[in-house]
Amino acid sequence: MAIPILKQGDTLIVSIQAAPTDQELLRLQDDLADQVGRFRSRGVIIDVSALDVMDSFASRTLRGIARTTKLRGAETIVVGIQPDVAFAMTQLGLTMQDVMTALDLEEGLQMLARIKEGTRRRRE
Amino acid sequence: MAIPILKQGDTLIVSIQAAPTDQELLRLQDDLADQVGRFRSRGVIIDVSALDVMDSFASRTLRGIARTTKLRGAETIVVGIQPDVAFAMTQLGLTMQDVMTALDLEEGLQMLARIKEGTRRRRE
Amino acid sequence: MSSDIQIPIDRESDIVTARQKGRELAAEAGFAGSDLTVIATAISEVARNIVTYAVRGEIRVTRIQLSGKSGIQVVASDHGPGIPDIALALRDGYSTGKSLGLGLPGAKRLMDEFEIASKAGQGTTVTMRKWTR
Amino acid sequence: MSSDIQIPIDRESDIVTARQKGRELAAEAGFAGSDLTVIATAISEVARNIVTYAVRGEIRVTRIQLSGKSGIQVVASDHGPGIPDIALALRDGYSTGKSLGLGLPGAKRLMDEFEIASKAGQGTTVTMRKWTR
Ligand SMILES: Nc1ncnc2c1ncn2[C@@H]1O[C@H](COP(=O)(O)OP(=O)(O)O)[C@@H](O)[C@H]1O
Ligand SMILES: Nc1ncnc2c1ncn2[C@@H]1O[C@H](COP(=O)(O)OP(=O)(O)O)[C@@H](O)[C@H]1O
Repeated sequence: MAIPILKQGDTLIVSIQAAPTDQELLRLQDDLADQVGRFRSRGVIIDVSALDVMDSFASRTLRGIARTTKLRGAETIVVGIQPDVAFAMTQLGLTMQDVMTALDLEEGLQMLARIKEGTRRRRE
Repeated sequence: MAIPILKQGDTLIVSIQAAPTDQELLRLQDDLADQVGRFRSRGVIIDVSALDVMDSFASRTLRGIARTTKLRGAETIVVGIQPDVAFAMTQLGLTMQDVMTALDLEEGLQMLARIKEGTRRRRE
Repeated sequence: MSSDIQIPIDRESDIVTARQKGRELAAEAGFAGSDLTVIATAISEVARNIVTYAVRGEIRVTRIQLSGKSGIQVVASDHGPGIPDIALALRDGYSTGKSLGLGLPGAKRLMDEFEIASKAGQGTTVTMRKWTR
Repeated sequence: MSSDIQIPIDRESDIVTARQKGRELAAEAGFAGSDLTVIATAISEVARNIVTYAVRGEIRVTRIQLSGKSGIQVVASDHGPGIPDIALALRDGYSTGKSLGLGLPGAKRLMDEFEIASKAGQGTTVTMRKWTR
């Protein structure tokens, strides 16, 4: 079953349910790469607050999604990592390097807005 | 055969066809370094939408081009990485770190405009 | 209230079943809060290794008591190819597959006790324990 | 409809031929969408290694069937210098050339099965398989 992708302005929002399978996550990666182009999205938010566990497999997959959408011109932000899940991830040794994270959907959207704004100002 | 470079204002635009050879890519790197200086270009856009595959060699070459033009004062943005290509690149382990990417030529030009805008404000 | 559960592992969805049932039994055994997630995460890692490297096997979770302390024991066993070099497999970042190589060393960090027994061609048994504090 | 193709590799342009023909055969074998690009990318990496390290060799792509599943096999072989330490060559970032060192470990991640056989001074054979889902 495909994981649904919601479009909100220039942002795509995905809410990952309980325990997606390997196939569903790969399909999501494919679908996002596709839709970022179709809708000219600049950001992707992946809400993982429903995940009971973030194991090394799930974490690797999210990193893959972030890298793929980046190659298509959109930033990915993972939101909603629960405190207990974050604690267990740290013990396990997972760092989510190079994946941006925010507290929740609202913070994630704000972060994306700042990034867009930043590309406009910052840089050199 | 040399890969053609189009000049549009202060931007150079290159469209890479199907499968450039090693020699052609190295020559392109040279030519870009040269023309960025000659035309005082501020940005380079490389459109790779015609590439069937982005392997580790092509990716390393693009990174090389981005670094070279940067040293000459121009930002390089790679545009047009197709969804399937982005997916395969990620599986392969390629990240295009430190190379800017945008969806297509239009987004790439906008990104360059924002970067210039940013640099101008900082100088004022 | 059960004190022992056994979950056959032979497809991806069994990984989720194992960690959910393991979490329930851990709660019954007196664990709470982040300990439950820590235990579920460790189970998830060893269960995924069964699916990936041994195709099928089982996870057994048991409540244990020892000289006044109580806790939980997780045994993940399979008759897969086995692990030729256990010390190497326990190294952070070492993977013969496509993954991060954090499963075994990470599960070891998550639990209080951790042992691997494996014989090439015969299979692998990972035993992990955690005690309530 | 062919079930086997063989592409001699001895210059850069052969790399492109190999990945294009490989993609066609993979499509005939029932692969679609991003799988085709994934297979073409893996072929590109091993073909480039032949040109870079062994000067010449060949790529053979075959449709395969095994106990109900079907897929594709890619064999890249050469009589070049060989790979002295295969485990090292499979490590991300390891390269004796000027490149990224992602070719072999990356191709392994792209495919379902991956083996290297090599003897110093005699050559290298990389065998990769992918199954339709
Ligand atoms: N049940 C098992 N059967 C056979 N080999 C295993 C098993 N579990 C782990 N291994 C081996 O140990 C290595 C390290 O495992 P792990 O630390 O979990 O990392 P990963 O699963 O990411 O590869 C694996 O790559 C695999 O070679
Ligand atoms: N066909 C080959 N013949 C000899 N050596 C090879 C061959 N393919 C790969 N190698 C060796 O393995 C190393 C790693 O290969 P790879 O992962 O593809 O990285 P890269 O090609 O970027 O160096 C190479 O640097 C080279 O030393």
